[in-house]
Amino acid sequence: MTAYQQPLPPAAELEDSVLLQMYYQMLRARRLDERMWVLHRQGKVAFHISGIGQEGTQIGAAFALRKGYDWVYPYYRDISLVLTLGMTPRMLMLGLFGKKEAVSSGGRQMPEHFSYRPSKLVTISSPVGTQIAQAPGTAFASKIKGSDEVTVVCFGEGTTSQGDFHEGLNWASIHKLPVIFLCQNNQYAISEPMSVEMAVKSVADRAKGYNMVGVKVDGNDVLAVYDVMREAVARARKGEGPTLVEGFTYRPVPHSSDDDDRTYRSREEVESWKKKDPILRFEKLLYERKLLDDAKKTEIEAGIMDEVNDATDYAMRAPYPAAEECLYPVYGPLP
Amino acid sequence: MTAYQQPLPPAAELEDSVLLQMYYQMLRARRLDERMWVLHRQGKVAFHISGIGQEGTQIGAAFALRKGYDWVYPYYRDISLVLTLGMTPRMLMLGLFGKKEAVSSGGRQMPEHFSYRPSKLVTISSPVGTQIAQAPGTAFASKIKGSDEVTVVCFGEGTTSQGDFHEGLNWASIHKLPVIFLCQNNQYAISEPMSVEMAVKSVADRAKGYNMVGVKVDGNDVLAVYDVMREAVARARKGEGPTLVEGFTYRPVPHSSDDDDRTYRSREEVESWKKKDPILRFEKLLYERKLLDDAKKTEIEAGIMDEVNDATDYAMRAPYPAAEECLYPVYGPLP
Amino acid sequence: MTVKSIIEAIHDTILEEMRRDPTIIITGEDIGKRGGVFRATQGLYDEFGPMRVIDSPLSELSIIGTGIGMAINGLHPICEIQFADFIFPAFNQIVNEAARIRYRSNGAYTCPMVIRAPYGGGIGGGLYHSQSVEAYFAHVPGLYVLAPSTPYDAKGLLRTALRTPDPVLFLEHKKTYRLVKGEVPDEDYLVPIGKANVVRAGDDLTVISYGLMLHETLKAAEIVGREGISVEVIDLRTLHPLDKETILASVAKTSKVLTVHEDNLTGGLGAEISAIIASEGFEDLDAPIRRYAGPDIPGVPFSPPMQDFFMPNAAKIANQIRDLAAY
Amino acid sequence: MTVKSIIEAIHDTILEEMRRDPTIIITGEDIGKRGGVFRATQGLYDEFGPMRVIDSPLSELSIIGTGIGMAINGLHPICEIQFADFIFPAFNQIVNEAARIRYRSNGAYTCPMVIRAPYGGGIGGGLYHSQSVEAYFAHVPGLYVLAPSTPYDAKGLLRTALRTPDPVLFLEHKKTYRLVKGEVPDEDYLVPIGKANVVRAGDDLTVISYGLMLHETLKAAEIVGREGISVEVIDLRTLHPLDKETILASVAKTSKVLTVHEDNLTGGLGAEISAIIASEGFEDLDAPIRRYAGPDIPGVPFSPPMQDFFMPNAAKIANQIRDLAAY
Ligand SMILES: Cc1ncc(C[n+]2csc(CCOP(=O)(O)OP(=O)(O)O)c2C)c(N)n1
Ligand SMILES: Cc1ncc(C[n+]2csc(CCOP(=O)(O)OP(=O)(O)O)c2C)c(N)n1
Ligand SMILES: [Mg+2]
Ligand SMILES: [Mg+2]
Repeated sequence: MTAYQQPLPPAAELEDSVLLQMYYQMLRARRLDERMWVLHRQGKVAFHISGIGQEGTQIGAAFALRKGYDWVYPYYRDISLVLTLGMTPRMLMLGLFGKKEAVSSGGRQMPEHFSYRPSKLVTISSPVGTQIAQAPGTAFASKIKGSDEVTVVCFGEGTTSQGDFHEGLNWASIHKLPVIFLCQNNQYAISEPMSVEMAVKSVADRAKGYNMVGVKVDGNDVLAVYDVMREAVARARKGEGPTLVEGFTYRPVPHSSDDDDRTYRSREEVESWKKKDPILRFEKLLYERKLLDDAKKTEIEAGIMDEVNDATDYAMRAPYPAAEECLYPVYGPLP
Repeated sequence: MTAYQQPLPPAAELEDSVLLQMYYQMLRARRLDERMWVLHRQGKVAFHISGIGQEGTQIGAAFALRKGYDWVYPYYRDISLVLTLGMTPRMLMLGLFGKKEAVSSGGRQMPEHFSYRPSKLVTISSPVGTQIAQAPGTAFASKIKGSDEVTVVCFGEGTTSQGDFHEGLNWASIHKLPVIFLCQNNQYAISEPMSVEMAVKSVADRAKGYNMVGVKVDGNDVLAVYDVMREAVARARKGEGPTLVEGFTYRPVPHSSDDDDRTYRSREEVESWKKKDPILRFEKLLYERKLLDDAKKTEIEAGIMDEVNDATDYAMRAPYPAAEECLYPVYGPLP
Repeated sequence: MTVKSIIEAIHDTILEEMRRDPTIIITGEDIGKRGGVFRATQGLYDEFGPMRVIDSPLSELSIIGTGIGMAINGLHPICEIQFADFIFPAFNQIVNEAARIRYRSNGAYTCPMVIRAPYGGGIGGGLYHSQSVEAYFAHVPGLYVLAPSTPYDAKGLLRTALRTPDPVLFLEHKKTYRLVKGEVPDEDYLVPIGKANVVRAGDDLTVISYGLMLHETLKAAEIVGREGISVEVIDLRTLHPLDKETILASVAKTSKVLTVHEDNLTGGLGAEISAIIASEGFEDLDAPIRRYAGPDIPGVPFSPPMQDFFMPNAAKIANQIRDLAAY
Repeated sequence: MTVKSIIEAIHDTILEEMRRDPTIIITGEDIGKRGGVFRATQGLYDEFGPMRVIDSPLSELSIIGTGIGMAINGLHPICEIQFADFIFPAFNQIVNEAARIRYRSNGAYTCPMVIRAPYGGGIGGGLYHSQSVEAYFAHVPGLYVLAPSTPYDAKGLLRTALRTPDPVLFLEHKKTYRLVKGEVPDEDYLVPIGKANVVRAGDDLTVISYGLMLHETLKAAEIVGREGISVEVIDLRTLHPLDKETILASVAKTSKVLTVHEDNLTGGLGAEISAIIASEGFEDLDAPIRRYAGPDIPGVPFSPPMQDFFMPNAAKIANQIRDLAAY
């Protein structure tokens, strides 16, 4: 796929090639993610946490950013986001297996704990929410340096209950920092529905407590997310302050490979949301616009499966780190 | 002063005797507080943190509560609140000197770290905000027990930046708990004005992020606060959920005896707010309504000064704890 | 007597204690319908309903904060932290608040609560699902820290904790949950807080451990036993406050000590144990006090070879024992 | 050379380093116009303005969180925690985040930052303005913990900290701020991280301490010196990682050791020091390793008699020394 140049126009004016790139990114992330589930079911890997269903929100956001220029604090479901911003299927597969060559952490962290400095994807941890208090600092540094970099930080709706969320949004709004808080609201925090996580009906409502712009958008509509993010990014870049964006979506798979979601939600609910799948939806649009047909789709799928197979094979063959590597790096050189 | 019975009617219908009790409580707290500053200036005590200027908010709140029935998490400025709810000037003076008999902590804690179980005043610490995450638990327990106790928790506006604030309001709103968050907005957190603490113009706006009722009231108008609190308490008691009340007021004295407020605000600003003093204002009203005249005022002042002198003398003469008492109580009996 | 796993023993104790004492409630993430990510609360929601089995928002600070507020108002809450790694947002509420309520109010208020937290590595959890957090809390006066290693102790200690008028941090090694099984009496019994257990008697040296490592230590003792080294093994059970008497009595008998834990070496539990012995059991010592522990790195890595390198195990402990025995 | 107090040395170092290095910024509560509640940042706001001297909201978690985010993006932040007692809301950000960023990203990201925190008792601060928090952090791989006791070391160590590519917790004993004065060179110099200082040579026994207690120890050494007991005194300066070499060399020389700190005994720094010596210096020891510390209670009480009882001082340390010397 050829590269595109930022800034891009609003969704209605996007070139066909860009729309097709969006589609490709969504589909590639989906197929890679599915393969990861398969590898888990085959007992080949120990753990997987998935981004399936959230590709609409993530790809919409990714295309609104200047790749490698803007800072991104991803979260563990951001497979399609990090792939779009420069990580490769091999990198992610290496991480899944905990292989030495895995760029995120060289096998130190669990899978899907993304980090990739060339893409300014900042290292994340498992305790949820910590990144929300950090991102404003990164945005503040951009401001101090006089750079128009924007910082995006991702998290789920359950995570908005953490103190870190409150304190991060407070900082960002006080200093009008160029940071976008992207909440991927998949309606569950593991087993807990929104009703036991918060009293507001929409995460975007939380922005009001900070005098911040809060926008709720259909997270399964990649172009709608793109437009909302595009505006938020433009505002941030111009120094007009932060935005809380809520991409409303669904997680059609269990929380992680350790979860059994039948204990807390009905199969009917899951099936009904599967019909609203962001990829199906976008595919329909592309068919309607005649950008895609069955032949073209088969071709794209084939290319993607090659990538997925390559990544899988590569990662499976790649060596583990040596045991003693675990001892480093704890500290850098002292002055 | 004779005791009053809760529930009391709205401010407009309050009996004269109750209004005079309010006045007495405000004035007594003020005089006691002033004496504490004097003792500090005389080098007789090491530290004082004051409630001067906030009597309107505190007394308005106190009269809306069922004394000894409702739970209260005070904060360090709540001198008039805790006096109204059952602590005595002697108790507070003993605490100021760190004497053995001091009920709050037997001299373990710094002055103004109130605790008095007979009045259901819950022990507080110095790290600000922790009580905001605890109060919903106390209210939850009332609900579980089927009691219509209400819990009130006090704090300053600066403290609303802490994660504890967010998490406490989140719990309370999710479970519609009988708890009232009483923010005493004196416009400064030590030296920091509201503009560096938050991006909202009013703390009450923060309630929106929790789908909670938020009310801003003139904290120097004791009756206005009383009415707002009275309604909040009634709602809570009926199981209709929590309220965030913001009493907008001012701190005309330094943050504490360690502070020098000339480094961060003008004398003009302080003087202009001194003119809005809640006691002066209430006094004027009582004069207008002919509930108070100079003779009556002199009499009340004299009675109060007796109390203040008695408390001072008593506390000064009272013994310190024995050194070894510091070793207890760490744990209770094991089963 | 029934044979149970540790997770079963914990589950059953919570259930029975909640039936016995209506002031006990439980709160935490996913403990309701989901029954907890480790199933410790399975079925409780159905029996006790949402007023006693409370799915908390995703916020550890307020899981503990709310628990404190409940304890103040007459309840005895159990607060579940989903993984011990996630207890740090609540550090202030535990250390500055729960542990000090009795002291700072001069006894007027107390804070009876049990904080349950699955801890420990060896399960592929990487940096943030493997931590041993005991040392941070074994430094906090006013807080008990317990870490059972058997179903019997898990039940007896949890029951004691739920009848104790002070905050208790109850650490459950998640790798032992289903791995370790044992007999559990059907009748009511308590295991005392503050008492270690000499689980194997021996003469040549003493190994002091707890949790998963206790089991690795027992295996190691078995191995070296066949080589003629007689090892006494102490299971601490209570990590704070430590049972000095049992520790010192064993040192008086064997004159050599090794401490074993999974937490990193520096500032770990082995330090306090060593210090007690070096001060109060010095004259009984015939050899340096050895500590064997996880390396001083910021967590247990995910990748299998690195995780294996990190985790102490029977073979490595056996080597440490041989070494010390030969001193 | 100029004679300065510790607070002056710290103030001047921040000022000079901020002039030298434009990536250094400082944030915390009341550090702007107010110049900090201890005046450590007096005048800085006027010189550097609100983009480099940033009054933070009242929220420690995000003082550190923001600092981490800044460090990620090329700055070297100084984060001031107004009192060490209030560092716990930020515990998660320090322990789970700052200290692990290098490790978890396999070196791709680093987190250079200095967290300054006034700690310690004896100033009438009661439970929550007197705490010694070092032990919690001296257990965290990836984090340096420094605690200077003189203006010279305060300056040299703070300067080193501000040139170190990893997070540093810089603990300043608030009672020493104005009490302790000393000569400070005008030229640029560094005091190395990880090196203890033998501040007094002696033969009979070694006392190891830091912060305010170092000064009480020196007074005690003076007192017992007149009685003929020759005391070697070590000022740790770096509390994590500890300077084993200096400690063990001194033990090899004197054969007797006493550790002194104000933090409560159990799980305090004395434990790790004792454990190191009991393991690696055992053969040099002629006496039990003694620890002298604050009692195991939940904080330094406010009331003067109780505060005095809590705080170790020269007279009490002298007694401990006499006792150990007589062993
Ligand atoms: C501080 C912390 N507490 C608990 C967990 C365990 N946990 C992992 S993901 C998760 C749910 C997160 O929900 P949400 O924020 O909605 O994100 P989602 O997984 O739904 O995308 C929980 C409770 C954690 N990782 N960190
Ligand atoms: C966690 C914590 N951080 C810092 C402090 C130091 N401190 C004491 S009071 C205060 C300001 C509080 O401001 P606000 O909440 O507005 O209450 P006010 O004192 O104005 O009534 C600060 C920063 C503290 N006590 N606790
Ligand atoms: Mg979610
Ligand atoms: Mg204020």
